[in-house]
Amino acid sequence: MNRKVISLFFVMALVILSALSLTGYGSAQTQKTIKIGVVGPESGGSAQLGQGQHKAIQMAVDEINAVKGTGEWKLEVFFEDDEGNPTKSASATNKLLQQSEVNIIIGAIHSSATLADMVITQRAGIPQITSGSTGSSITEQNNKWIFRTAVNDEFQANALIKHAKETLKVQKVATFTAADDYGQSGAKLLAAAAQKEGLQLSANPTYNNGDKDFKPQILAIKDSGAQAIFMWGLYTEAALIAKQARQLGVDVQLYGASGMAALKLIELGGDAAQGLVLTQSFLPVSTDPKVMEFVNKYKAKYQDSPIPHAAQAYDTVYIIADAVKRANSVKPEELREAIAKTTGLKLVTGQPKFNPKGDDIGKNLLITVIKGDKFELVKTVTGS
Amino acid sequence: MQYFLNGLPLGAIYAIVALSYSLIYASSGVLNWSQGDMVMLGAYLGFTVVQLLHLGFTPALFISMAVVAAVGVAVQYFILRPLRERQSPPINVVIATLGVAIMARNIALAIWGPDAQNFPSPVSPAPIQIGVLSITRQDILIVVIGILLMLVLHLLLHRSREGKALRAVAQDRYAAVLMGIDTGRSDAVAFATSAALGAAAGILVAPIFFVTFNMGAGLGLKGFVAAVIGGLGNIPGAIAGGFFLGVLESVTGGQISSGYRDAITYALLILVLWLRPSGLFIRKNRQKV
Amino acid sequence: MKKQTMLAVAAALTTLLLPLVVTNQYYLHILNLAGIYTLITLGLNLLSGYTGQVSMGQAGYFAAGTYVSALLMLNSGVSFWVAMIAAAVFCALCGVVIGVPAMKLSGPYLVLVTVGFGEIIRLVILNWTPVTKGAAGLTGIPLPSAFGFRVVSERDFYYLILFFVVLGTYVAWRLANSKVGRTFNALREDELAADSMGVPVNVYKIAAFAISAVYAGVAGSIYGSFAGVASPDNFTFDDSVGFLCMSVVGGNRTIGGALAGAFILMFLSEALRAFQAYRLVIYGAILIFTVIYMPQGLAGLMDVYRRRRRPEGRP
Amino acid sequence: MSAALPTMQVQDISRQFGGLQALKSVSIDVAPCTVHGIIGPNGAGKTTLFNIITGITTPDEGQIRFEDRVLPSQQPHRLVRLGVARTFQNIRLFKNMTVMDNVMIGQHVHTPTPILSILTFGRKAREGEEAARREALAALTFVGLEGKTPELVKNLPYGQQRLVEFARALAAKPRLLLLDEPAAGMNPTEKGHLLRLVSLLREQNYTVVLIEHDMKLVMNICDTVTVLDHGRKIAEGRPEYIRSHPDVICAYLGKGSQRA
Repeated sequence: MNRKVISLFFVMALVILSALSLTGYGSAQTQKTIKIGVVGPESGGSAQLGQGQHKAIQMAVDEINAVKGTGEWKLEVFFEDDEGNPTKSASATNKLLQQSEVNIIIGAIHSSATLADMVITQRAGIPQITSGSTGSSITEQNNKWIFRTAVNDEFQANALIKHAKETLKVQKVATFTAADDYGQSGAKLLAAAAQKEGLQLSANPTYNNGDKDFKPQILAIKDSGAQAIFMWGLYTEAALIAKQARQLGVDVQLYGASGMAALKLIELGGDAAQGLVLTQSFLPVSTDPKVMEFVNKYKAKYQDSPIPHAAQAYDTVYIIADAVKRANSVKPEELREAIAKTTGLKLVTGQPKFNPKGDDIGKNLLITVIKGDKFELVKTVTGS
Repeated sequence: MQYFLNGLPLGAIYAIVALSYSLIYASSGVLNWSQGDMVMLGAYLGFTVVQLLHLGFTPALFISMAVVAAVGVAVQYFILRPLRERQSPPINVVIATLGVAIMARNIALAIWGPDAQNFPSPVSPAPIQIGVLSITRQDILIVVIGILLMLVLHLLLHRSREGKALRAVAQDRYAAVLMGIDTGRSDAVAFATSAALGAAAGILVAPIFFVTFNMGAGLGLKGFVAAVIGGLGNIPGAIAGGFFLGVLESVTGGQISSGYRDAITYALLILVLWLRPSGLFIRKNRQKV
Repeated sequence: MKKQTMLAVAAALTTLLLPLVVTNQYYLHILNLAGIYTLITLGLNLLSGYTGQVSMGQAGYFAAGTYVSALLMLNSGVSFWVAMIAAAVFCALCGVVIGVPAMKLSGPYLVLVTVGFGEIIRLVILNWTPVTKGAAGLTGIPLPSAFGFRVVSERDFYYLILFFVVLGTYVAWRLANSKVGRTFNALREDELAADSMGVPVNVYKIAAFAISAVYAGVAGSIYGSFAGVASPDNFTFDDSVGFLCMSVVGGNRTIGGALAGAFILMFLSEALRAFQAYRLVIYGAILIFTVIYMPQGLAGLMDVYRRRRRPEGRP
Repeated sequence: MSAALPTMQVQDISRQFGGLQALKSVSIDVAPCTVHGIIGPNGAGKTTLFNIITGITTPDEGQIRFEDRVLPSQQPHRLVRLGVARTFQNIRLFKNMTVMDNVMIGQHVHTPTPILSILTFGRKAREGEEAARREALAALTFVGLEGKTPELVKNLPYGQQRLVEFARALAAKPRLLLLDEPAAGMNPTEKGHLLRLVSLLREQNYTVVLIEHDMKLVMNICDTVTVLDHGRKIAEGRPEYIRSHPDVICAYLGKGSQRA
């Protein structure tokens, strides 16, 4: 009955395999090192954000270690995939804290995953920085261990609405947002800003991430007579919406936010994306030397143009490096203090400065428009 | 009316995927949950052929249909045949096809990366205006080629020897074996045809929906829903079910509420199944005592 | 029989004392999660293993359990235990509602109804923002307190979850080895024959749905407090598929299979983290391998092994 | 016919499937504690009648009375409570369950389902199970399969599976037993065994209605025989009378064989 033997052998192998790798590989504390744990969706629906963050962080760590940017501290980084699922994210964070004994966590991208991780890092008393989650509830948990380098949604919503009111003189607008934490918080902020500016919100349909057909909603917006459509989601869906709107002969002004700001949006959207106005904290084509240097290095290393999440993750590593140099220790409390007092750093996405709740208000905000195959700067709104 | 028109191309795609579900279910009683991922593989292969080998749309269509058909046969031979020999319960077969779906998705992620890929459309994207209604050439292409594929399948099933063997097995597998039909071969043909159909759907949909590694998940589920509406195992039913779902989603999404679109679709379906327990387009099959 | 009881006592002791020895939070966290999933697979085994009614919507009940109990605790300050009971009752009702179409449907048609249920619940949670806060999800879900002391750390949760897993396994084991279990099996084997032998088929079918819903609902309310947060992302179709995989791989026609499936697949997906990019490819391959070469699942393997050693088997 | 009230009355049953007139106003009275055979060439409507009696098919006209109560249609599970149990033409047993469990299902209606007592190892549950086990074992002993209790039904030979189904019906303690071609696929010794079993049943005051093709068996077992042809009752009476009845012969052997 060799088949039974194979199966029994297989089960044993399974058990040994699981036990073996659970023991983990905590490296001994030889030379002064700071261990950074990174949690993000490297598979599943938003894999391009997770992998973009992974590449940028790896690049930043290699650069800093090469040039001994943090004095005698060496950076060590561990990556865990959370598939964009909050339960798996909490397990990944736990593994990083217990097995790899990391001193700080970067992650996650989905606000729901970040919230789940914050419960773990707060209980363990370890600082956590998210460079991807923009959900407002994250910095309202009066949790002193959380910092956020993602650009603030509220500024973007207000800037976009103001731009529509002042330059386009529109009265009726519509929001078309993703049905996830990012999209829903954007929809709320846009609606509030529109009301404040006295614009009428004629329609506010939503879509599920991964949806492919948006024509029904676009038609509903067209029937509502909106003169501008504010999108809030990722570039794949945004490009599809732009194309399908053009196909339905709906050519009202399209607005977007930093979540979709990537050259891929232009590549996929084609000429339907021309003239799309969006806010972002990082402009791949900006004349700022720091940005150009980052983009060229990223392209050289990965043959791909960086997405905003990559730029923000890259800066996050530099913030940590600066903080550990100033604190000259990895004790959680001291590291947290050092991060909170970050000032005077000139990075790719602005001059980071954290308010007591943990939000980075040092971000500068660029209003850009798509012209040809790149973003053009329309206006810079400095962080208030 | 515009919503109806707009539901057609999506309906055609759902119909093709539903067709594959019903074809495999009818001929080998298997619920192939990896059908959606065959569509994804077809799209990616078409993309690779066009991007790397710089060939046109039609060669891409045929090459990717052939390769994905081979994948379908491999899945049938290495995974579903042993399951049949062991007479494993149907639930094991479902889990096996889900395993195939998980593997296909993550292999595609590893090979082609997480970013969405653009797929040049063989026809100009400019919309055609018919009075107030507008529809793009690509949509028309999808519906036309979709119906063409269904006709080809119909001919294959009713005219060719393989097709007749397939239908015989679908009617009564045991009797077919007695008549000397090699069910192994007919299963392979069923999987190859449905995989190829999936690939064609993938290439058709790629220009307007882009190609991502997890596009298979959504299509796989919607294809299953369409196949069940039409009455699982019933080929014309699957086509009708696909268009029905496409139009239903377009109308509910636009008119009622985009957030609850799928919820409404499912609620309606549960009601339909309560009234007609074996799908919209089949008489209630009587149980012999 | 003496060796048997000695073995059982030893096993009981190790599970009880384990958290005192193992202080690593990560291991405890994984064990706790596996415990919560065990509750779901226990209910799922009774439903799809015993009565043969396959459900791909367990995440719907899991979500309902989490949200009903979390919202009750957050908004009306109800205690954990009262909230759990309310969640269990609500899920039982959902189970009955989904059980009703099951009276006339079977196989893929029934699967579609369960999938529909799971999606409807998730979309309601996602879009009913005023109550469920939509995608932002619920935060700060209160911790349970038992007999005067608050359940806070992973170790405390270990004992709370252990209590429910033992209770759940006991109830499932008693039901399975009684007239109820026998009748469930008869339903799976030949519904018409059972009907002709006087079994009120529809009552038992709906009861099976309600029982599996209560199990998932209780698991949901524990999960809410355990994770502290809840959002629609936790309760997707993929999660329902995951629970079904655990139930089948573990061996869905046995109670032991529920435990085996939940723990093995939980450890597997964590252990495979070492393979980073190819993690899910291997996971898929292992799923396929187990269903082909171990049709009765891991626990089933034990039965086959035991039955071969003592051919006459127990009556 | 004894003067006592008939246990079961088939009253004026008719049923049509599309064009086919399966049954045309058929009426049969089954006397208590007798073995009543229903025979007829293939397609005479025997199985349809059987399905109507057992509530699986609804008649177009007429009704079935059992112990002076009208049997419900479309609810087979209520019949057993009223005292009517059946076996199936093609065996419908619970293949992956043991012989004992199969027969204990027959006891379903006669034992309580005390959920609470089940969960707490309660007395009620234990006693219910023991009673069910006892009854099942008695039924199995009656058919001679008491040694096979732990076997899985799918591992048993065809003849024995027939007997398990027989035992399961007995375990339901019916007052009327409906046997749908019980001897189909049995070899002569098994048929002899079946003959003895049915006659034993008659002595224990069971009323049995059976459909059967094996003329020799029917003639030996049955007290009265009804003959159906093309959905109509063409003859009814003691076996000897039926054997020589011209219409019956003609129905079976075709028109031209009028034997004196």
